[in-house]
Amino acid sequence: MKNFKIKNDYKNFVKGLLSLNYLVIAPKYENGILKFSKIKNAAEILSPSEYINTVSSTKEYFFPQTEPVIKFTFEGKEIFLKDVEIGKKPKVVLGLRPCDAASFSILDDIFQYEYKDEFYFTRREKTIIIGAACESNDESCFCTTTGLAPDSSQGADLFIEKNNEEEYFLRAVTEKGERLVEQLIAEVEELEEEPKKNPLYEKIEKQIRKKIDLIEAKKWLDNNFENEKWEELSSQCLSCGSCAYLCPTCHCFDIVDEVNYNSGVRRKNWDACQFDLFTLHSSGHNPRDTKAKRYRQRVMHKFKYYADRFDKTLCTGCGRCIRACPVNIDIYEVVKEFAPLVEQN
Amino acid sequence: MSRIGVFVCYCGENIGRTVNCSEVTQRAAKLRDVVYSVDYKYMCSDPGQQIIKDAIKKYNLNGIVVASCSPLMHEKTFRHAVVEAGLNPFLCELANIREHCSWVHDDKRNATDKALDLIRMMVEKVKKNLPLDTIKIPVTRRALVIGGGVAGIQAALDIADGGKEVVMVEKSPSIGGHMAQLSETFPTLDCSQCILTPKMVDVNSHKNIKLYTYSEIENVKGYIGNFEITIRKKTRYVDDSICNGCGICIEKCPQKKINSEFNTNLGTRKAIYVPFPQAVPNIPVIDKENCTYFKNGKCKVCEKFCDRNAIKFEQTDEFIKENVGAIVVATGFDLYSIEKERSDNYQGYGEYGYGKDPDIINSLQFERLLSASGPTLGEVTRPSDGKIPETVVFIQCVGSRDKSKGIEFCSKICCMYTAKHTMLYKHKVHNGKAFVFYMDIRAAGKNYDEFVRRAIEEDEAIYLRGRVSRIYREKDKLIVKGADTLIGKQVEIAADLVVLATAMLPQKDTVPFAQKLGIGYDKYHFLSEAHPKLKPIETNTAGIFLAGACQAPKDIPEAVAQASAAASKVLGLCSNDQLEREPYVAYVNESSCIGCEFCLQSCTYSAIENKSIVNSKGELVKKVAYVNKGVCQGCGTCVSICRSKSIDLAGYTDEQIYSEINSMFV
Amino acid sequence: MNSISEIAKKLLDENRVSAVVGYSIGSLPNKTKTVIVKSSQQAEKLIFNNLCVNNLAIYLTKSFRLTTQKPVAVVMKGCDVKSVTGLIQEKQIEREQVFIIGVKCNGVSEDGKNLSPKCYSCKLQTPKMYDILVGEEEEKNIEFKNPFSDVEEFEKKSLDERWNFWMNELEKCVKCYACRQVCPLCYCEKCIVDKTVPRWIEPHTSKSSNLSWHITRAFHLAGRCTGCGECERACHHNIPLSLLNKKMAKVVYDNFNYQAGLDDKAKSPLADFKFQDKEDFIR
Amino acid sequence: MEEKILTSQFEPKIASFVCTWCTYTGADLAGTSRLKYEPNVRIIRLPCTGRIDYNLIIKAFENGADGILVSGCHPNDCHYSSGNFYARRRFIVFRELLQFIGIDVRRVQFAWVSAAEGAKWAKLVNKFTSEIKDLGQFTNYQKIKRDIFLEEAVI
Repeated sequence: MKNFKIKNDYKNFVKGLLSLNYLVIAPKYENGILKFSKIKNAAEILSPSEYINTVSSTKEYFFPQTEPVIKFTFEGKEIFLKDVEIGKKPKVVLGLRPCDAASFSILDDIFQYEYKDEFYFTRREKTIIIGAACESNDESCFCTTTGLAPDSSQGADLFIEKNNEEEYFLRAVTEKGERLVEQLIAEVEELEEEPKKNPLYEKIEKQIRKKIDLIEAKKWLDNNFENEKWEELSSQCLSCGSCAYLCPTCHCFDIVDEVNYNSGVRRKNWDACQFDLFTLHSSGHNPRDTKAKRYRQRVMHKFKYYADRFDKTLCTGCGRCIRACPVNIDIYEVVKEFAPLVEQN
Repeated sequence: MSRIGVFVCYCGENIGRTVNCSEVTQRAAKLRDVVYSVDYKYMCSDPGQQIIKDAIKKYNLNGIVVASCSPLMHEKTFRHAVVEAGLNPFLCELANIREHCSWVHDDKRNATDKALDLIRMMVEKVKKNLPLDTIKIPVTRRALVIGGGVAGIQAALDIADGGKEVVMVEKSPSIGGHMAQLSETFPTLDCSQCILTPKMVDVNSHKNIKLYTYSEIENVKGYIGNFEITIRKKTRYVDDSICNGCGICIEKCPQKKINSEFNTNLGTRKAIYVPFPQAVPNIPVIDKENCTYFKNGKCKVCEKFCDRNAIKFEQTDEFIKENVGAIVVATGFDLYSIEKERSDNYQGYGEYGYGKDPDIINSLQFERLLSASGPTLGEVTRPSDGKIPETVVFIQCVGSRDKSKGIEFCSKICCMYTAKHTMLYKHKVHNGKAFVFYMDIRAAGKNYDEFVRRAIEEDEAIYLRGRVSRIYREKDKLIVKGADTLIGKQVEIAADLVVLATAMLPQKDTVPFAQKLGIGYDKYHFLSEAHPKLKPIETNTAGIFLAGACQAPKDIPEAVAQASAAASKVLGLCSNDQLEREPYVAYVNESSCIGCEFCLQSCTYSAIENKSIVNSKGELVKKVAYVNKGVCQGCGTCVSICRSKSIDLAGYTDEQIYSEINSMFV
Repeated sequence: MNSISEIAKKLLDENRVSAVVGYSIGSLPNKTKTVIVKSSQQAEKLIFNNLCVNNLAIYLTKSFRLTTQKPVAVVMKGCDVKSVTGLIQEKQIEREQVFIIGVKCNGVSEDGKNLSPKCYSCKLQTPKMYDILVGEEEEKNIEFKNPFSDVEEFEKKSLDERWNFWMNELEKCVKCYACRQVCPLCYCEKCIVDKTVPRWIEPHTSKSSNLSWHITRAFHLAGRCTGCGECERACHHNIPLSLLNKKMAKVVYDNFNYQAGLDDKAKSPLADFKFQDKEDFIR
Repeated sequence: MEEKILTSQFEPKIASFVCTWCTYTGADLAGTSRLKYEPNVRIIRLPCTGRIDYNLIIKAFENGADGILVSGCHPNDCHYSSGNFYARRRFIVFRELLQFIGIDVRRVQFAWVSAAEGAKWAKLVNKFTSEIKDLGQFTNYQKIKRDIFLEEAVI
């Protein structure tokens, strides 16, 4: 795959993107919080050095908090179904950190497991993911544990990095990405040689929390469905669900019909396994009736069940759940309770 | 699956004139879940109801919407019809397209569209209606009668004769009310006391009547069939269980010059007194304010002379609880006074000197002057100097029908008693001249107009159609200036006595009293009937009935008739030991109730209690609210207070209201 | 003087409480972790410092509820005790079920740098109700602020400005209901938003259904919220929820002269009335 | 004439929540008295103003109401003694909340209309209707309601 040098600056590159009539989504401060938002002009863009990561992940652009599945209208005594449309404009999601970019390769698996979710994949296909290597980290980051690094381009179509001369360049990861760059010839220039690695990335990698051995973690989980540790680990949990709502890989939803007199819609709304109503049966029985069972589900799903089925961890180490937890439940610390660190040279 | 039938009523022309009923019917047929829709001229008529009954069977309907008049009018009618067709009555709702639509709108297009909206809302509501069972409540088969005037007496006697116990509460020391004060009654001129006293005695001696005089209602709790009444028996300072009414105490009492209320302040009484000689019960009362002992700490003459030791200066108010199933309110009336300083919203009569002249009296005072047992022993003399008045001017409608004074209604009985007054006056003062200023003569009633004609034609009362603009004193005479509108001239009469037929008002403290009972009152504070035509006896609170002038001005026969009607209502209620009630009560969702007790705190009727939920081991799981269905009145305040919506109101559930809101604007 | 961990150890050793809810060192530099200690060996974890911003009253209903036979000990700042008062008032717990380890507090911080907003108008450095008291009060250098100053400031805005402000803020809400979950007074087992018959508040996110939720939340807390600020702290989208809560507190104070969390015998203002309540807005 | 055309362009949708004992009966009386009033109001009958929770009002706005009229018994006249007092408190607080959020509280009118006040009801409906006509459609609220039949999908 090719690499491209950004000719002028990063903002001009974004300007180029906007001129191609893409819907550009990138980290932006809105109402005081940093989140992925629509970029209207290039001046709004933050360069990869200007942020660690956003509060919420990019999943809402592929799997929105609320998504109509089917619409229906009542006309007299008849009911008419109407299909739901998805935004027509092609999108570029720009500036994702490796932990977010990697989430797509994870989510893609689940959204086509047994049944292909057309809403998710239509959006996926229409969207080009441009990742950006991390130029800083914080205490919550633990992407190395999940096999990522500040400069991993997994899941991205294009990836922005700095070479050792502190110049940004684009790494084409997929053909889709390469095709996009080719349309931006005024802004980029193909590099003949593989650029030299910037030492910054290795330095950050070392600052990040030490890598946990997830293979050992899974072994422990395989054998400890029943363990009193679950009670202890979850005792302070308030079932607020912030962890799931902010997680780039959590993908549970609830299906609800909203019906007015003349019309209605069936919606998918985000849901979270930490809520006690999540598994409540209409009979009144709740198989996960305690916080311990629910928290176990969260950890098991992330580090065991998903791995059993897809050979992947349902976690990218982005650290959002750690930052957001109001009672400081730290999933890294939790996993460390039952798995050793990987020896590093 | 809902199968709703819509039945659109023309109400003759009442609805059909403004609402295009056939269009509404056709459009209603197209509404979701409506399987049958039809219109008819009078849906409430027998054939109309038959249409509903037939349709229920033929189309297997499970929800009925009758688009007709107000549910307050005919909901019962249609629900009854629905029952006859085998459907639960609470699966029938009324869309009010008459009172709330056809009668209040002119534009046919708007009214028709609105009617359809109202029907749609009801269709959506009725889909969420649940079949409800009526609630059965035990009935305490005895009654309370409040007020011992002629209406109260009649009601009490009728109920007691019907075999049910009656508790009668009268606030003054004797029963008898205003009728006991009257001289003779129209149109027969028979003696008021002669016809009333036997009834009073009957009340006192009836085995089914428990009489509390000089007592007031302190508190009313409970609901139809199950009222708990607290009666405050005020202190007489005379033990009514010992006193035999010999009257020696009264005779010996040194305090003589106290205005007699019974004699409308025209006579005097002692500090220990019975209001009038025929009082029932014949037990004296000590007037604490005027009693020498209470004022100065010395005297006790009455105690000394009472050989039965019935005088009890240490007595205090007694509180007695009585349980009854029904209440008759017969608190009667009061007269409007023309004075300036007043506690109500009405204006006084400055033009008549605000009633400060002793020779300007009201008609009740004149009754006392005429009464053989009155302060003058039936001699008509004027209060100022005891002279026999040779010219008396009677003025009707003082206060009544006078918007500027704040009273718009007609007091109804004044035309008749004024005519009576002129006659009785003429019979006593043969050379006397009676002038009557009137606005209209309202003498509708059996033998009434004949009576007035007799006053004019035989007893030579001079009737002047017009208002009196001013009364002022010139030496010995009262100059009455007024208009005779029939001859179109101002008239001036030098009178010896002026008698004002002042308006009838409810008793002074009717408002707090009505609030105690939880019944309605109108802007003049007359108590409100549940329906002006069809429920003239009932109040809005089930189990409480009205009799007499507390509801509106009435003459004796009317008051008596209404009292008997109230008695028959009470007897009907007390004829069964349980009563069926509409099941509009709150109920708790125990699975989501968290026991915060907000509903419990806010329930007016204390209908909500705590209930403990225990698991199979008997351990407390949580506490939840529990509604006592017999006590709950179905206001729904608890429903709004409940944050988790764990309490709902049958008949007005969240779902029903939600559905109405959802279909309101389409 | 006893430290919290010593007290906890004693309480657990003497079998007086079934657990001690408190704070321990967090996994991140500016956070403390809440812990529920059930054995005296673990009691040494317990600490108190200026990062202990959480209101632990939440655990009294979320983790224990009436089923506990033995009391639970909780480490509480003056402000947190108000929530306990509210819970007693609303019959969720009984006073005897809680052993309050009161701490004298000199202000806490959410990020290790800035004082938490709630501390500026706090007059309860020493809790009003406790079973044992620890810590020392420092002379406070905090400038006391009118608790309603931001409400009053906000009320100066025009109607449209206010509307636009809230629409922008509420648009961010993703309806995770973390605000509800962390609220010590949102103890309902099934919240109105989880009720489906009927569904007064639609579960999707849109300005209108978000507004409906936030009106509900604010209204349900009117006269009950003690201003602990946990909702706003839990909101990862920084929606100024405290502003709404404070407005409600102000309305209740101005109209009914009532402050939440001070009297466990008082009737909650919205489950109460006075004949002379104002009605100048009623025709 | 011109004014009439202008006002006829906008017919406000007004939801009304009333108690059955006073205002509903009062509205019946307006009918029996053949008093004429504007046809914009849709009444929902409830037993008592105490039953009127704030969420009925929110729901009515969500359903497109331009104005909301809540009415019940005068103080001390409540058939249930005190339901209207609880309601009055609730509305004191709720109104302030609406105002704080930026909703024009002139769109939510509270009134006491007794069973005897048919004329007051008719007058109230007319006055409120004309006030809402002046305020115009409640577009602020109607715009925020997510209508997936009208909105264009972005994402």
